Amino acid sequence: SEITVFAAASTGPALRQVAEAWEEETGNAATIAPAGSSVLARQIAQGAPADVFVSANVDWMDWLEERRLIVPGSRRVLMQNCLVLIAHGPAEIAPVSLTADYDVARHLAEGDRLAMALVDAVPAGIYGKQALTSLGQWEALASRVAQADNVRAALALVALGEAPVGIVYATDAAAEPRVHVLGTFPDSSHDPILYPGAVTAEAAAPAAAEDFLDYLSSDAGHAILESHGFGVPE
Amino acid sequence: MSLEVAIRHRLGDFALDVDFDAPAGVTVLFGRSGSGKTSVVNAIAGLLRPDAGRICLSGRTLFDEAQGIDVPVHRRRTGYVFQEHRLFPHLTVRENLLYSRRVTRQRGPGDLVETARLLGIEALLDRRPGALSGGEAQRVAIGRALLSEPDILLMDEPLAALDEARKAEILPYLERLRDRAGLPILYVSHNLAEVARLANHLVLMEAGRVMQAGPPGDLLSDPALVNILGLREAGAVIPARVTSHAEDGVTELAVSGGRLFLPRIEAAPGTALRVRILAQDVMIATEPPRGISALNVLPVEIASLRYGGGPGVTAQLRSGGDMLLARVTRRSAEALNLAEGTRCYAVLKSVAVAPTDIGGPG
Amino acid sequence: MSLEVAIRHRLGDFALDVDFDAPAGVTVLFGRSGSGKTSVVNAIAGLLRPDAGRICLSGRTLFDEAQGIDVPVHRRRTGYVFQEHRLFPHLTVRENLLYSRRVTRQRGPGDLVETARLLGIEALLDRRPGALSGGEAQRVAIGRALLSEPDILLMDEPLAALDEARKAEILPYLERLRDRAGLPILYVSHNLAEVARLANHLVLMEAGRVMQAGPPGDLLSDPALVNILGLREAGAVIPARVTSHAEDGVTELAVSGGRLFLPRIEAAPGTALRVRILAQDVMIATEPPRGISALNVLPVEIASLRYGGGPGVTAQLRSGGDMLLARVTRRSAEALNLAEGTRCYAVLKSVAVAPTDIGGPG
Amino acid sequence: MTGLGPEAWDAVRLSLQVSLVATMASLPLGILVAWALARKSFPGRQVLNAAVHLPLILPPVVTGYLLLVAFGRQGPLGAMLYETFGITLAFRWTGAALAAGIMAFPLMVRAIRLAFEAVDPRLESAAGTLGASKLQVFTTVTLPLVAPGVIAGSILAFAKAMGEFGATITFVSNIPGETQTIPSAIYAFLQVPGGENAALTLVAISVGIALAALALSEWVGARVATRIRGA
Amino acid sequence: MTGLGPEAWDAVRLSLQVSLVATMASLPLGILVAWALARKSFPGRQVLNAAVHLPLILPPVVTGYLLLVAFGRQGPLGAMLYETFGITLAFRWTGAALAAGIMAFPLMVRAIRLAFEAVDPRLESAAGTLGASKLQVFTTVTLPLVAPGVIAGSILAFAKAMGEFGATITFVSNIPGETQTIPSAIYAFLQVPGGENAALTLVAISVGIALAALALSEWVGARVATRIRGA
Ligand SMILES: Nc1ncnc2c1ncn2[C@@H]1O[C@H](COP(=O)(O)OP(=O)(O)OP(=O)(O)O)[C@@H](O)[C@H]1O
Ligand SMILES: Nc1ncnc2c1ncn2[C@@H]1O[C@H](COP(=O)(O)OP(=O)(O)OP(=O)(O)O)[C@@H](O)[C@H]1O
Ligand code: MOO
Ligand SMILES: [Mg+2]
Ligand SMILES: [Mg+2]
Repeated sequence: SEITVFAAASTGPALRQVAEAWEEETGNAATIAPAGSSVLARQIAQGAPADVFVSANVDWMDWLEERRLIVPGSRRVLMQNCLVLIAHGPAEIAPVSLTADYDVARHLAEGDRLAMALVDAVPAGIYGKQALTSLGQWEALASRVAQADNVRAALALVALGEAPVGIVYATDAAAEPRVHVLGTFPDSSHDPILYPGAVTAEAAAPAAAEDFLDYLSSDAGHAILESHGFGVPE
Repeated sequence: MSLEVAIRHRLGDFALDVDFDAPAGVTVLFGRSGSGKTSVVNAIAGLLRPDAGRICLSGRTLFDEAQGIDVPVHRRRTGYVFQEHRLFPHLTVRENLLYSRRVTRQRGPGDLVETARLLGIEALLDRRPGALSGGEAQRVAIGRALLSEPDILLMDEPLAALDEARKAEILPYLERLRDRAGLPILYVSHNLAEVARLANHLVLMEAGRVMQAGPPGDLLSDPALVNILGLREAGAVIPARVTSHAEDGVTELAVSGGRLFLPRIEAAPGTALRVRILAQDVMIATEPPRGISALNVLPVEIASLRYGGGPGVTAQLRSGGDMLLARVTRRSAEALNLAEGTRCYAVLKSVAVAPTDIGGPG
Repeated sequence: MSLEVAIRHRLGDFALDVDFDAPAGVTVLFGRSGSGKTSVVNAIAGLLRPDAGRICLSGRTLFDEAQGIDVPVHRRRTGYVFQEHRLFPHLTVRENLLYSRRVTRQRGPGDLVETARLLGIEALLDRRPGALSGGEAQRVAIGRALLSEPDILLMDEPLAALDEARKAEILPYLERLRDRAGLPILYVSHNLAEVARLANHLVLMEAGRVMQAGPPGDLLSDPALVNILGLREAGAVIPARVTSHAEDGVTELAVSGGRLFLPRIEAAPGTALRVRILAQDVMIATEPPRGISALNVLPVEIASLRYGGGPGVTAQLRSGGDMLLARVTRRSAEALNLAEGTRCYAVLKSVAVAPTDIGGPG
Repeated sequence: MTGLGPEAWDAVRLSLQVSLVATMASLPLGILVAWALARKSFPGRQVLNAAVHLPLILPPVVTGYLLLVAFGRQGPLGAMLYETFGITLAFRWTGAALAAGIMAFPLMVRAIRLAFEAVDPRLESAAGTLGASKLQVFTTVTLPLVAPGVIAGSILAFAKAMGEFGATITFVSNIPGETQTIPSAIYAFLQVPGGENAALTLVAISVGIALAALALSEWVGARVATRIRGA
Repeated sequence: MTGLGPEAWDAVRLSLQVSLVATMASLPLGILVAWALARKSFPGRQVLNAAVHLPLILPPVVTGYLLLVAFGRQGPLGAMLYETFGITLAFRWTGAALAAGIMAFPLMVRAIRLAFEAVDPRLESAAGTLGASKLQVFTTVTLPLVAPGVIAGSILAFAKAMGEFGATITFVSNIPGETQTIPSAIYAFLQVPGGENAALTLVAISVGIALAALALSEWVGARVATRIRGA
């Protein structure tokens, strides 16, 4: 049978590779439809033909769950991510763990900007704001942040050198040769970065959908996700 | 077939208030620039909605403000030749000519090829209006209106842009149209030669009003109107009948006051005609002239003498049942002792009654 | 001041190939619809770039294909009255009239108020062109060109849309322009009365070529051109001089063949004039006529008799040093025994030499 | 061949289909609305004018969101269409065409409207006197004379439809083979590391198609214009 | 008052400023390009035409990305502008205006171009014979006659600038008070559950502004048109 997976855009390629492996193994077919989590969640609420939803944050999955739009019990955490501080150019020193002592602002000359995703709207931005706040540096930096509409756009700002530093997911930083990681924000500095998945309430092929999620949680699935830089639940 | 127009309309400062009937045949609207001629024609065609009044064509009410009748433009069947040609730029000359047929899906008696030949536009049929000269465009516009098989032809100075030779070709065709099936024509013109030739009825307009209306014979020979019409153009239009054609090419006509000899006219003996005799082409002689090239001498009696401010005198001459007009100098009038009632002779050169001044009976 | 034009150009099937010089004064381009008149004028104004040739105005080369000279339109200083008025729709009549002044920032001698009064458009100054009648728009276009203080006036049938009364007002003004400061005028016309009155030089065009060019007196009295010009319009233009004004309003003129008596002409004794005498207004008498209202009788000798196909004969009459033309019927010619060399009398009604046919010396 | 997978080629095919259908299907309405705005005065004229311009004023995501709310299967219009005609727009290529058509509509209407305003009404009166009804005047005189504007409007609309992204992805999502147009595919590629090259290839294809359409329209437009000028 | 914070009001003010500047600043160039495309044939005409249409064809993010590459501080044009004139566009409201102007440019040019094509060249010749140089013909005859098209083009551009989002946020990001326009703010509200109401309030404000501009342009346009028709 065929399923459609509504996937947060940043998870798209990883999920597609998983889907190919899953198709090979089961003979089912999975179509990955990538878009912003908010867009996908609203579309599911409007009866979109999705069997599976993979969200980039917990809020939109909660929002669907409240509305009974996902199959109870099918929800699970599929993967995890880390938040990193990146800088333009090739690596000079090894990445460190960021603490309150690490002065992010020292990378910013007069007029320079810190690239982040939208700090009140997009998950990567929200996590980044939490992290900077817990490190006690948000106050100082708030007015110097350039907020991109998604985390990839923030990455692009740093890759192009328009912003000397930025805050993105580890997965993004790993694949972009024009940036290097200065340091990783401690998990404790922000809410856990979790990607929940669930079968939608109106799934046309709920069994296959469940099976796809299971495959994602299997070792084979984990291997693929890890190859894309995601962390996987214990 | 007749047209009744009685309308009022305001355009800015200009007030149009006209009331005239046009009998069958050609009615000429004559008046100075800005006197409202185009506005009247537009009202008849339905392009201008008068503030008040009525327009009837052959018993059909086209417009009646009081009754709320306003026949839409395309049902009025008026063939309108505009002052500016208004050809369709995206269509070829041929397509312009056949436009009416295309939209009404009617094929009337008019023939494209014949009309084009008459108007001298056969060679232009595949061009577009942008590639025509001024006169060519106007001829195409005339053809387009003719081929629309209208109930009335509205022509707003259609020949102004044409040369005499071309006019001389088109006028007889319009006359044939007028005579055949009695197609009424409302014709705006500045040119009294055209008026005299074509008009069965003349409407003189001034400043939005009808000054005078009636048969052109009466109006053109009205000494009171000489100043309005222009000195050069005053003259009489009198009925005549073809009696015979001589071998030397002279045609003999009978008029109420005698005989006229004209260069050959292509009309069978017995045909009724109208001839126009300009006041300035008539001389008065107190004895029958001899040894002179003028073929036409009519015995007349002086009906009235009207002295203007200048050196000229307008004499109204009774010739049989008709009136002729003559312009002579005061000096001549005195030298010849002219007075009302004087019996004398009207001398006119045969060729002064020119071909373009001969019209059918209407 | 003179204009030299020698150009060749192709427009589709139409080939223009003209070569003429226009001396100072008014040159009339005369020819049938489609003969290329507008194209020539466009070339002079710089709106049509000829394929080859030269155009010089008063020694200034406006165009020379060989030398690669092509003076831009706005530097040619040609005042162009177009066949269609081409008024600027977004400007008022006043702004249209003053347009040239606005762009050239020059204030010439022409006066807005005077020009507007002359053209009868004072009341329209604040309107826009969309609210004008056809003739009104054309008058504004004339005023606009006049007020541009050009080196030459190019007028493409400027008076076609105007009534006789209005024409009669505007023509003298054009004459004054022509005479004052010698503004050359190139004038396209279908109307031979205008031609005879205004032209110092006449260029006859046919099918893109110059058929004949020369002084209008010569061309109009050339019996060979009678057919081209139209029978009604043929006639002579002869020089005359005012000798005296009589109390009864008659002005006496001297011509080479004798004296002419005309309704009062406003010109001082001694003034040189030209008078036009249409062939059809001349009668031939073998003995001096008596008791007749015609004041003008000139002794003449028949220089040539030209028989056409029809019943008419064109006689060229030697009157002093000038030639007159007369149209008579074949029948009359035979009755009077006319032949080359016959001495006889030309009879013309004084009023037949009409005011609009009298021009300055040019 | 270009390193693009079959999904990307699907996106190219789909974008063409969506843009063509959006342009063609909205053209009659576009002409009608442009004509009404240019020539008629009627109650609600300003409201119509505002409505036509709305997709331009609103951020595309908002338009997409409003479309989703109205035409989704739960939405009032969507439910009605489905129950009455069995038509589903949401998450279908037809929905993508609707979104593209709506986003392109103001451009189309403006271009055509300007052309209507430039037609000399005296030519239309002349046609009336020759017996043409209002409708015939419209089809035989007005419409041919506005042809350059119609061409310009259509090509603008087509180009806009080819580039439309925000409203489309918000309304019909980004389902490969069904609603994933070129811009959506580009978006998907740009969301992932290393996707830039594939994205650029798609950009090039999209630009190529639109420019070919543009060149064609210029050519046709020039021919029509010469016809109208009448050489 | 409406539950909108000061940041949202900043966005309203900024959007107005950005859209107005974008429209006004691009108008002279828009008129020039429209004129050249309508009237001139020169080498590169088709290239210019294609370039003008590009922002319409490309997904906005791509346009934004290209702007970033070209006009960013590291970009060749951006560096040149900074070194020569001290102008920085990246992360500035001026950059937002540039993005909005470029996105709106094809709409502006098309509308004005159509108007140029409708001007009767015979009127321009007439002006030439009256002594007007090419430039004077342009300013005194052509330009007044294309005024309705210029108005239409400007209002389209303004409306588009008010709604532009993708290229703007990609090029200059979202910096409250500096580059956060109404569409950026709306987008941010829509990303979080429950943000719809605030988003809709902003939508309403944006629509209100654009419709006021639209009504104004209709009014001015109608006056200009009557003047030209000449009553
Ligand atoms: N673009 C064109 N293609 C082909 N022929 C053309 C084109 N433009 C004009 N002509 C032809 O050139 C000839 C000359 O035109 P022009 O306008 O100079 O004539 P005209 O003497 O002014 O005539 P009219 O008295 O009717 O205004 C006409 O026969 C016309 O048909
Ligand atoms: N929109 C308008 N506003 C004010 N006056 C107008 C308007 N349109 C026409 N007129 C005036 O109405 C009068 C009549 O115009 P109309 O066109 O009927 O004249 P006409 O007799 O055809 O003149 P012509 O012989 O010059 O063509 C003119 O004096 C004109 O100035
Ligand atoms: O994948 Mo997202 O929707 O950029 O957080
Ligand atoms: Mg008129
Ligand atoms: Mg001409």
